[in-house]
Amino acid sequence: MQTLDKKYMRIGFYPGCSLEGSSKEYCDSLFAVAEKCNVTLEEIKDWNCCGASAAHNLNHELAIALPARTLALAGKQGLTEIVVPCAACYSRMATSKNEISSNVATRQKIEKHIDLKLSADIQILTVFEFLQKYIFPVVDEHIVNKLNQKAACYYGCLYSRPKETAAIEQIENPMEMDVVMAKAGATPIDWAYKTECCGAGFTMSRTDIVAKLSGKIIEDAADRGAESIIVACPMCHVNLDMRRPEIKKQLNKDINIPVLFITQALGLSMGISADRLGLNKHYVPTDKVVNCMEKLEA
Amino acid sequence: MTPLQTKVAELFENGTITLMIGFKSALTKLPVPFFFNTASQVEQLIFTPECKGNLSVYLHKPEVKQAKKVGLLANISTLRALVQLTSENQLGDIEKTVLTMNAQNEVVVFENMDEVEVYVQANFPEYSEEDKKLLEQLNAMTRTERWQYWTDQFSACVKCYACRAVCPMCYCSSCTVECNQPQWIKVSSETSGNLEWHTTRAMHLAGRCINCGECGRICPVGIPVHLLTAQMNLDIEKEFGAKTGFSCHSGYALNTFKAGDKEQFIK
Amino acid sequence: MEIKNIKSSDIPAFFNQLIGSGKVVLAPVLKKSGKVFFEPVQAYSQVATDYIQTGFSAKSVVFPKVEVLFSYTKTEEGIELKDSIADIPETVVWGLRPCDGSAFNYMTEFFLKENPDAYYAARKEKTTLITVSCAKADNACFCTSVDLNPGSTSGSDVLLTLMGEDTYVEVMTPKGKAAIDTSAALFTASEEKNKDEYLAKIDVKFSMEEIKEHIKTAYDSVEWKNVSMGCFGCGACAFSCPTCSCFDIQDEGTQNKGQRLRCWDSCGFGLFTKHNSGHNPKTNQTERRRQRLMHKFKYSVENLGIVSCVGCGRCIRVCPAHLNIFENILSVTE
Amino acid sequence: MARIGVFICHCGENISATVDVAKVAEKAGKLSGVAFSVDYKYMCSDPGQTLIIESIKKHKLTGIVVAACSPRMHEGTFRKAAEKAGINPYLCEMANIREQVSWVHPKSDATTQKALDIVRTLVEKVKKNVALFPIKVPVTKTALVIGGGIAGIQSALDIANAGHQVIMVEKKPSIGGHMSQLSETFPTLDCSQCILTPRMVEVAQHPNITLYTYAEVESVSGFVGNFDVKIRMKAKSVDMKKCTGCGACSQKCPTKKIPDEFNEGMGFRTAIYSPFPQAVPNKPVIDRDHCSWFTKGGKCGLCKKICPTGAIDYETQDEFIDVRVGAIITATGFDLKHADFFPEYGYGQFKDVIDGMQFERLASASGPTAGEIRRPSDGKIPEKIVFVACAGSRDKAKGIEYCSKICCMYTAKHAMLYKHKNHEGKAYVFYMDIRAAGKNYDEFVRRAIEDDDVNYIRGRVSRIYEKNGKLIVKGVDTLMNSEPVEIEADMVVLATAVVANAGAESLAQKLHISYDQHHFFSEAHPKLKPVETNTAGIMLAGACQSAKDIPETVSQASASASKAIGLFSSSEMTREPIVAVVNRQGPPNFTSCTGCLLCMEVCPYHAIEKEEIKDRAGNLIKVAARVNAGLCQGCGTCVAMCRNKSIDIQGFTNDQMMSEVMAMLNS
Amino acid sequence: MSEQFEPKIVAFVCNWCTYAGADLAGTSRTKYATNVSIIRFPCTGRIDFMLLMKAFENGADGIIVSGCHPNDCHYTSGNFHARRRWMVYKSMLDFMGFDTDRITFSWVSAAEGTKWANLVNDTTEKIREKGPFTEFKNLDYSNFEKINNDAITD
Repeated sequence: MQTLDKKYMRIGFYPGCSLEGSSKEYCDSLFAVAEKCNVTLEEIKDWNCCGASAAHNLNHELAIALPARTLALAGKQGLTEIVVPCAACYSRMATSKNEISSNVATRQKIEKHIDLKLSADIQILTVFEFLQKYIFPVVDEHIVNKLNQKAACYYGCLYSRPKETAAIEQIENPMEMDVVMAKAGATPIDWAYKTECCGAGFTMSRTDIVAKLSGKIIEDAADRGAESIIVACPMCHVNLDMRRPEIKKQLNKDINIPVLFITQALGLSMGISADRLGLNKHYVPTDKVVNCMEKLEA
Repeated sequence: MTPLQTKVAELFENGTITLMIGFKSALTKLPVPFFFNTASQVEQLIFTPECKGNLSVYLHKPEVKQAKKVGLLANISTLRALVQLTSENQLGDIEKTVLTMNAQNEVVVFENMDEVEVYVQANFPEYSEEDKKLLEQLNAMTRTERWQYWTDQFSACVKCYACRAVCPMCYCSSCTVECNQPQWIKVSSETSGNLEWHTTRAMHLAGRCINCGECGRICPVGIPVHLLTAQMNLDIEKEFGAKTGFSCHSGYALNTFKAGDKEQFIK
Repeated sequence: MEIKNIKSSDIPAFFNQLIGSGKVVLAPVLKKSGKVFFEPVQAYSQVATDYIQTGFSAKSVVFPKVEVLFSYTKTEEGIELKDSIADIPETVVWGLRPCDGSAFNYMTEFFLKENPDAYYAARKEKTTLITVSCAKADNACFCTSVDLNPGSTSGSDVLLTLMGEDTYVEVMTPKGKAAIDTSAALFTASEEKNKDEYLAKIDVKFSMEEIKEHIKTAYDSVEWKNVSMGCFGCGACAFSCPTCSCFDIQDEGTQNKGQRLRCWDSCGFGLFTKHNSGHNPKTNQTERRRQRLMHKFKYSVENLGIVSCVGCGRCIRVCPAHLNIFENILSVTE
Repeated sequence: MARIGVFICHCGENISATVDVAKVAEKAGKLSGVAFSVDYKYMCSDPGQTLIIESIKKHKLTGIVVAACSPRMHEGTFRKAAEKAGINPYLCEMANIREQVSWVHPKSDATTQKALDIVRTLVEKVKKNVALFPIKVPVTKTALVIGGGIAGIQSALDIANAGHQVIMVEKKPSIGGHMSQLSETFPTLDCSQCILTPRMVEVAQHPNITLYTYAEVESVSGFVGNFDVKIRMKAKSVDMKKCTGCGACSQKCPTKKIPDEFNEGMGFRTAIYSPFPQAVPNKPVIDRDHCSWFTKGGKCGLCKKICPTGAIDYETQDEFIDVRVGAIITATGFDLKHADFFPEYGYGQFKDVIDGMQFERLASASGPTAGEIRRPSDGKIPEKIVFVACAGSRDKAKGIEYCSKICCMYTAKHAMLYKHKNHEGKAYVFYMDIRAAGKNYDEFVRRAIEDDDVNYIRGRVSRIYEKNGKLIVKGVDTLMNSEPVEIEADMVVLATAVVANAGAESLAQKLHISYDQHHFFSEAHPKLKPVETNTAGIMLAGACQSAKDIPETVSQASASASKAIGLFSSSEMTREPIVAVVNRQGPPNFTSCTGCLLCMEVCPYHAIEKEEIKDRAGNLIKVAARVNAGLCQGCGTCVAMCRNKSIDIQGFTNDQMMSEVMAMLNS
Repeated sequence: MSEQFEPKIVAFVCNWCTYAGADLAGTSRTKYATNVSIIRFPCTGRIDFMLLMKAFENGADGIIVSGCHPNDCHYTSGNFHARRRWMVYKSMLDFMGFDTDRITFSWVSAAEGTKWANLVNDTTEKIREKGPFTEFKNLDYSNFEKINNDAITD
């Protein structure tokens, strides 16, 4: 088992806009979990927008340059690994890294733009990669609750596409989050909508499409008896959690399975308080999840 | 007697070796390579930081090949040389016992080349600060400056072939310079012929040179010839990921290829 | 011989005067490598003064590493030959050491005694040697063991010995006189002085007499192997040696144009004695090294009556294996 | 002293129009070593050649340069002429002053000068030329065929029928390969076994064919014409001579529940078994991994008791036989990509998601359902089947970029077979593109679509999952403005990718033939040598080289066979002497080669081997490289690799090339 | 006005692709500069880097090295080996400050007659602009003082 030596362990952290705003609870729960395991996250100083949703539709170079700058700063800060919890940010970061490390010309151009040297070898970790690499080795001693419930892990599109930057092994059938949930004592279910689109692109503009797409997801989860939907992406969370009224209209039935961030779920199993994990910040009440937990005897 | 001397004496007595290649001190205070034939001689055996010489060169001597049971006192570059030579099938017929002193100043006797390989990989040497600096300076020059620098250097060369003589990788029984049908390299030590010799030498050693730096150290006119292969090895490791004197089995970067080798200059 | 005196402070003036006289002047120059080598110079400021011995000897002035004997060009009409002796320049060598100076005695004997060599003759004729005696020595120096000393005048045209304010000038030859006369005003007459206190102290490693005696029987000494196994077989010793005079005649070029060259060679090279058949009478490095040492102390005495080692110590300094000629000579003659 | 003749051709006007041929001839005459120089209108014409022949004799020429067109055009012609004149053909060189001078430059002094430069260059080269003689390599007129599928069978029969010996090695207990498992074959829908089994029998009975089943190639050494092959005969535990193939043993064998490979795991077989009724040879072997005599240590032994001829022998061990063959044909076939490859399709998870080969067995009269298409889970006849073409093929994400080529066709066939057997049933096919570019192929697919109304949907399937007893196939229809589609199916057939045989890589290494990243064997040249490998004498047949259907496989098999037959057409093969040689010297060196053997790896043909030079007493003097002239193709890569010039290549020696460079630049 | 400098350029080409390509340029009567003369090798893998040195030593102002495109080698891998060799050789010469612009490396297939013609013209133009390769030619011993006296320089 890998032992953690703090001296050598410097893990960078890139919040991006969501984790400071709409999905603050994602951020809180992540830190709560890390703290519990004495893992410190070091925020990248002077980080900037990852350019998600807008930049890459408008200007390819800009879309590469924005994340590149953050990566460069991280390098300057002496970081070799950074956690990027937001799926959109992750996708942009990974794409950018992929382009600059595969094409010298681009790299030089970008370096000129951002006027910083790029160190190619910065590892970008998704939240579940982070959990597996740094939390798992020590988590067992901290797990106090069995989260016994059927959990449907929902990955969405940004972790699974495109192949070049996918954070998961079997892009059509991801299992990474399922592993984490099993650790937390839940029963990850096999279902059909793991990587379907939630409609994030239309969150604001076409809520009807969002309702249709997210609806299918929630419905299938329900059909398969899921008691919670686990996500690792602010956009997914917003759509699955906040858009319930529209979804209700769409399906004309009321499904109230709560949607948790993976860090929240893991946090619960580690006995971290629901408030600290920001479970009170959701639209769909999460008490069901909290209640069905079982205390493990030490 | 030092632990090293005791060990070697022991090897003589139990018949493990009949010849020991090591160093002894001389009036000039510089360690001299010496061939010990009996246990009685070993109190002259020394191993100091000044013992920079790469004794593996002597393994190519016919006298040594005949001696069969040979002991060899090796510094890290000598060990690297042994590894590289093994990968080039050059040590097959010699029954050798290799010794070194590790960082803790303990005597290490290697059972076989695999052990040597492991030791080398664990203690793989860096380029010296001085060489790094020199390489930096050279690479910082403009092309014409570099050309001026090297041609001046080469004009000084007298073709004494000391660089070849001390090189453990220059083991060819007859060297290219000795091929005279056709005459690949001019015999006269005139600048373009010298350039020809040094380019050829560097090309033949690129990806094989184990960076012991001896050739540069001993050049009587002070040409830093070792920089050529040092730079080549850097490039080759960067391009093809091949390290020299690192594995007894690993291939040589220039007799293999990848279909995807990337280059910028072939139109 | 004539004895003169010059103010040490006037030496630069004298030197620059020599350059003014339109001759090529070779003098010791300190190189980046930290070694000192002879090189044509334009002003005294370039000249190194604080050195024990130059990396290479001055022999290349009379015996260049590559001597173009003649060159040819083939034309429609026929073949044009060009002999190069005419192009040899008047040269002054400044600041060589007494040992090197005396080395020229041997070289001259070797090249001119029987069937004199025109190229050497011409070069020697046009060369003036202005020697500077040694105030310092290192542990490779052993001139005193070969019947020379840090103040020997033998072979030089002029010998300068620095004595603080003054510099003691021994003018040995007309060529020397001519050199002095380029700035006669700077030189004053002087009485004979004892140089000893200004010369380096070099202890005697062996008695030449004994060596000459014992070496007669040294050929079969078992020690040769011990002292030579370390030899890598390079030419560093021979090429840096002031008296090594082996050469190899090479034709370079195409059938249309080219030249015949005389190139330095060394008895230390395996190729030196290799026959076309592939057979090599000198089968190993021990035999080759024995040849070199025996030549210095025995064969050259037999052939030309001169010990051809002048104790300059270069071969010791440049040897990649740090082999030490006088140590070795001692052990093989014990 | 060389006496070179120079012959300048006008090529009518082609050369003389821009090159002053007379001047070139005159100048060339003055070159040192040139004894005779002349220009003539057509050197390649009969009088031209006669001129050359006569001059060679008259002037006792030691070599000639013909300055005319490209050597690629007439080198052969003039070398023959030289031979007629009694000098070695390789003492003739051509200076290309037409394609590379007169045709590309205007009439000018520069043009004439260039022509002269080239002539001079070749004169200097030819001075260094030496007489070369064709290389003869003895040929053993026996072929080894590895693999007893349709490819192997075809090659073996062709070669055997041409009157040469053939040794066939098949690793399974019976020959027949995948074709024997197929139900019907496209585009004719005729029964596979009906056309295959007669040929299997023919192989077994052919006087020129030695068949080794349940055997594998252990090692291969040697080279073209002379391969030494060690074959491992796996212990069958049944004496083939005594066994009559009555089958009593298999009926009685108590270990009955072993998944049947022949039926792709959809049926069962016994521990002592012969894979299928028409097997050749139709005699059983004992599967020692399952037989309780071996697994439970001497239990049972029933078969031995009941065997009427006492053919059962539990003691037999693997045996090895050594054979020498002149040519090797690899026909090791393919595999289908299997389970766990498509977690999202639930292969291996849902019983009723099967692959194409399993469907073949379901549709085959000799299959587990006797030809009725029933789904594995409950034996019900499916009302709706979804066929997924390109299940893995042409899918970077799955690591297989290539097209498996046969899926489009057999999927259409499957759909048809299903429809023919269940007229009410519904068949859907998800596809990327339809690749039916064979004779009567597209018509076949159209029939499936139009006559048997199979429902073709252009799009990928993203996921298959079970929902209330049905298999939900979720995909997209890219022709219906990319509408997502969901089909509730009873059974799904995945046309999984065709991949190289599991053992392909290790076999390739034994044979020293190269293979691509997917472990398919590489042909020597993609266009011009599609059936040879880069190891002379080893040919490829069938799907071991790339996915193929039966007709293509058979034609390649026959092509390989013809290559072998060609090789066997004489007892010696003759090769161009343009090969590399390692120099030889007198003692003490013997050769300047130092035996670093770094050249061995550069040789694309494995023509360089390690040679141990020994003295009379047999003591090793030195190790050196040696070129096998039988294998060397003369690229010379080793020559440029060799540091001390110990290897040189005849016809392009270092001495020749250097002289050319010198001469080219020194007018 | 002095007449323009006509560089001497040697082309080292493989027999199967570039040589055939050059033939094609001929058969299609594509005109190009006379400055380049071809030396035919069996394969780019055969081309010894030392021959390039020799060419420069004997007065070449420029060199073309050309063979089959990757994957098209008649001998399957000669050009791949050559490519590595040239990669190392070039960076070696660059490190020595050698004017590697005087060597043009190219892949010209048997079908690319026009490419060959252009290659020849472009290279000739480039070298003509650069002028004679004096940098290298000056190394040669023309005057004797030089070699005698610079016996030792730094």
